Amino acid sequence: MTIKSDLIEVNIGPQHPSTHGVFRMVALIDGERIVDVKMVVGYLHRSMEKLAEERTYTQNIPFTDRMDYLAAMTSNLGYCLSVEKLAGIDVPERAQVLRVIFAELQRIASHCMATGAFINDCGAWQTPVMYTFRDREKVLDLFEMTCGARITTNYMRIGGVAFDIPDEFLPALDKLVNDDLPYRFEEYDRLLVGNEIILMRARDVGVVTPEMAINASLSGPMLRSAGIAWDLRKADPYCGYDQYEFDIPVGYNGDAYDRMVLRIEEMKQSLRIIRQAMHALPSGPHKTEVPLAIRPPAGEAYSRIESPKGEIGFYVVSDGGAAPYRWHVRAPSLINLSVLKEMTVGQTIADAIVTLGSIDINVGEVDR
Amino acid sequence: MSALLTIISRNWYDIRDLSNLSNAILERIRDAGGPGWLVYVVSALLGAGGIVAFIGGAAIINIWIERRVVGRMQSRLGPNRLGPFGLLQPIADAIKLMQKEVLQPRVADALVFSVAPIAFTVPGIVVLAVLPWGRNMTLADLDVGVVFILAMSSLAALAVFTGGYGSNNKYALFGAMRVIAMLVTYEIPSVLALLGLVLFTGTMNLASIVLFQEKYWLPLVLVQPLPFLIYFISSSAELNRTPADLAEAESEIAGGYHVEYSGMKFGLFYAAELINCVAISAIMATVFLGGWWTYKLDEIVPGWMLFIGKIYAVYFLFVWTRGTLPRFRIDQLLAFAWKWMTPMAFINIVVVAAEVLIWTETGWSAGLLLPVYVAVNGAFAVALIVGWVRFMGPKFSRFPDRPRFYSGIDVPSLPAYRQPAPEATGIGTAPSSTGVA
Amino acid sequence: MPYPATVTLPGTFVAERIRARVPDGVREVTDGWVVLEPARAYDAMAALRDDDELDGKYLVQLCSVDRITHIEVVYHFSSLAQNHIFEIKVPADHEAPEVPSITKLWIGATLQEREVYDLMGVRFTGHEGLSRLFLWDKFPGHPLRKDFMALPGGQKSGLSQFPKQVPGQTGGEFRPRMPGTGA
Amino acid sequence: MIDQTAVVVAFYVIAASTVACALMVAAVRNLVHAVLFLVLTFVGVAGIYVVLSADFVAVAQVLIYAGAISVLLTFAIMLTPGADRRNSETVYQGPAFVLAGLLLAVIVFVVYDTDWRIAGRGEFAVTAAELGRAFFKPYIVPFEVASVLLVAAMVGAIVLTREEADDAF
Repeated sequence: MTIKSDLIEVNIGPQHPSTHGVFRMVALIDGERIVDVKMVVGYLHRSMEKLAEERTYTQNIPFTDRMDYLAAMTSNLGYCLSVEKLAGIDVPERAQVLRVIFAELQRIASHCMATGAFINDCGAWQTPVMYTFRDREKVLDLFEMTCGARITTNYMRIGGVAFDIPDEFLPALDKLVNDDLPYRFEEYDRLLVGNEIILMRARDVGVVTPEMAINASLSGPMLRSAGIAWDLRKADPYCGYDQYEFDIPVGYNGDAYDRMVLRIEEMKQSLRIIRQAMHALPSGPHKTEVPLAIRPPAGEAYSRIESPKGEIGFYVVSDGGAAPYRWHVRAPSLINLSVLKEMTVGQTIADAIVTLGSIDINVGEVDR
Repeated sequence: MSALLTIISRNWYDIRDLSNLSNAILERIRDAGGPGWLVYVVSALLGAGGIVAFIGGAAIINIWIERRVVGRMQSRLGPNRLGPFGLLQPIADAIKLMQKEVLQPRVADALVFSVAPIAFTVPGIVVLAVLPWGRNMTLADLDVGVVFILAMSSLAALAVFTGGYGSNNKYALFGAMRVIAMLVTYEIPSVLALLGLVLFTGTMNLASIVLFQEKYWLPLVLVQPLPFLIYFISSSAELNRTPADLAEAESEIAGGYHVEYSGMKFGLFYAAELINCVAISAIMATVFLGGWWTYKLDEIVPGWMLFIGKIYAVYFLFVWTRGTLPRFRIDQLLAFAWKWMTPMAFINIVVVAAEVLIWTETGWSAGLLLPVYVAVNGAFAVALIVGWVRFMGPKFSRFPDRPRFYSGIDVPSLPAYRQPAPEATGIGTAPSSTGVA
Repeated sequence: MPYPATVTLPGTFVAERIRARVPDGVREVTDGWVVLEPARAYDAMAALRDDDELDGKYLVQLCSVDRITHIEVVYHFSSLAQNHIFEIKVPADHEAPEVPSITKLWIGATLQEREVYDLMGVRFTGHEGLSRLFLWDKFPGHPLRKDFMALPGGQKSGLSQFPKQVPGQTGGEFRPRMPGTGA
Repeated sequence: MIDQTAVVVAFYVIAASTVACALMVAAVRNLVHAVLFLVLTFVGVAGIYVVLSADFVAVAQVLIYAGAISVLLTFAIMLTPGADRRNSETVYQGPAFVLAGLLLAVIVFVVYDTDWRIAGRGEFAVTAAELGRAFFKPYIVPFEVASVLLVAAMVGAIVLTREEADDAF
């Protein structure tokens, strides 16, 4: 005997505590079960790709800050790499290493945020968020020390980085990666990884199979949680990532829990990279001198890096002018949302929230 | 010390037992020739006034405690600006809430919407009336106090349902239905947990339960550890506190039953939640921790102060769990109650009944039996919990918890997820079947 | 220790493989990319996905460029197993661009095609539920086109008036529809 | 302790409000409102029990009827397809009136026909203990029969609602 019930359409978002910004899911539910999901985005659309067509290449760097505002450094880096690829600019050695350090610090900061917010979506009453924010703040302190900004860093430049690091940076970084963060990550392990309630809530929730992950162009932790050892830092090394020793953590069954554990492990791997990069930091210029209004030759370039959210790619088309003719961003947050329906249909509302939290979208990047 | 005690206890203002104070007032009335009903009314008003004053203070102080304690747990300070240690912050919040416009959705069920917060506040207050605050300090000394508090706590959930339904909001309705489901589920283990206690003490009168603990020098939590745990968990579900705050589930249904409330109506919900929490803490302090009795300490320190101290000790447990644990899913929570707590409570009742039978039939002395019972019940509770988790617990798909590590990329060659239709051609004739493999 | 980096497949090789399966699928070959025949684009892309050498199972990205004379939709495909990447372009008419949808082949194309439709106006035939992704349904024009500002009322480049303020264009899902304005 | 007049006043006040609530249960169109008035009625009945100094019965009334039965009614309403906020006209109105009238007639008849006598003893000191003794000494057989009946009902409900091999949760 089954009980017939009316289907209810529920708007989850755009004003909802756990949609991580102005993201809207229209869920058709049967009791607590989700029958259909439609996603509505665009509340934060700023038409960056159009705006960039009337600005010089350097002026476009702040736009990349505002895309994934939780991982501004990696967005900066991806954009600068694409312009450098287009214009054939060499980057000094020191700048390469600095880029690696800041990209990995940014990965730690972003994964801290993702992990904390994910546990918050699981229903913890702000405690994990506060813990992870505490560590994220320490990373942001380093950003502030270097470039004066914490969130929208605008640090990478075409041909290098904007500023060289200050003298007190390296001791602070050393303290952070050798004293503070390893202990914190152990704490996350103890608090979160073996937590029975999180196991109950996140195991087998939002499962992505490897075939589906590849077919849906997923990237980053979403792809790796499905059991695919793919990391652009290994596959297509940029900024000299091939010189560092680190491992790709890979999940087993592509569920929300795997993604959470994966992020914690990736933070540890980032620490490894930073430690190596700190010791390999050469002296020299931090920037190649390029004209402010750089005019790359006509052509096109697609360059991609591994941002915390996944593969962020920049497709830049130049007509020889000072402004890009066309500038397209492959936003990992948007593309990772492709499987939202496949992941959530058949689950309860609570699971859908957990799933959405585990995707780790950033609406600034989804909408651009 | 004894001289001090005599000084204190000789006078009507003996703070150890506030009933002396009311007795003195009542005697004054009687001496002045006041009618009998006036004495009755005045004594009722005195007690009620005391309880309401306590609740008013508690509602304010509890917010502060909760925010400070959780703040410390979250490695931050909590409110610390307004007043000493931020003590005035809740008052400022209350003033803000009162000033806010009370919005009511146009499609809401006006009467139900307005009555719900008030109805939600009542049970928590009423429960405090039947509790023994000191040796003679019980406002309404009900013979069926235990059943009364259970009845009242079930009414609170109904008020929550009323609010959720009256809001005419989908989220609120979700919250309401979750409350109802949880009420049906968690009423049973909490009743059964207290039933074991009633069996053991042989009375449903809360004051008598405290006196029982005083007589045998034994806080009942020692002899009944499993009901303590069961009652704690099920009442945290009834109170809508994490890990069982499914009815308001901020991250899922955005506040649940009180999503449409604003201003002081919301404030009432908020305050009533805290009051209910204090009430449940007080019940647990009374029946499990000995209420106002604390060995010989209650002869020096006023019993009601000890009682309040115990209330806040239990309240700290609630705050602790709230600051620590994530939330269950609704089906997991209900399954937990039905598959874990209810059977355990039943088993516990059988055990307690056997113990009571041994006690009454053999007539052995309590000094001999009770330590044995303490040991047996403690071991039994541990064995039951461990065994139940081992054999009946949820079976996770136990993949290795740690991710695998690859030093390079390694992607297996996988079949395509979506199979194209074989006769596919170009524009206009793209296949219509999805063909998902 | 260096690892083999991603190989960018030359256009000639890609074209050769595609031609082996779909003989009339390729229109033009350059060093960096292959331009497909729009009418055979779906088959060609199905072929490059299932081809053992190309193995383009991973759709890296999908975007569009307004080339004034035509609009081209740019695809980057990648094989994660063989670690290479290659680029495919499908030209479309500038006034009424129409390109076969590949959502039947890649789930990941669903949102990207909607984005391209939204911002560039390329209609993807065969896409179920092709609707605007970011902008509201009644938004006039497609902003990433180079002639976007020349669209309504003869406006030229440089936005002097927000499109919603134009009478008769009170679109938008959150606004009450005005009677008599055609909205 | 309580004055006799106060008891009488309380009885009539509670009785009047109970009857009013019971009337509202029948009168309101909204089913959920009806359930809420029913809860008030139950509480009122409990108040009458209190006036009769049957405190255990009163508290049990609140616990079981106001707490549990009303929740079940709420569930029933929520799970009934077509139970709108506005209860619509149904064809069963006429028969229901007739049935209710018959029931009323029976009750009135019983009330008038019963020989109401004042019990020749005072109130119980502890009603709960007295009730327990009554259940387990003289009325043990009806009590056990009732419990067996409830178990049978419960098993029946489980059998009726069990879904075959559904691993829903």
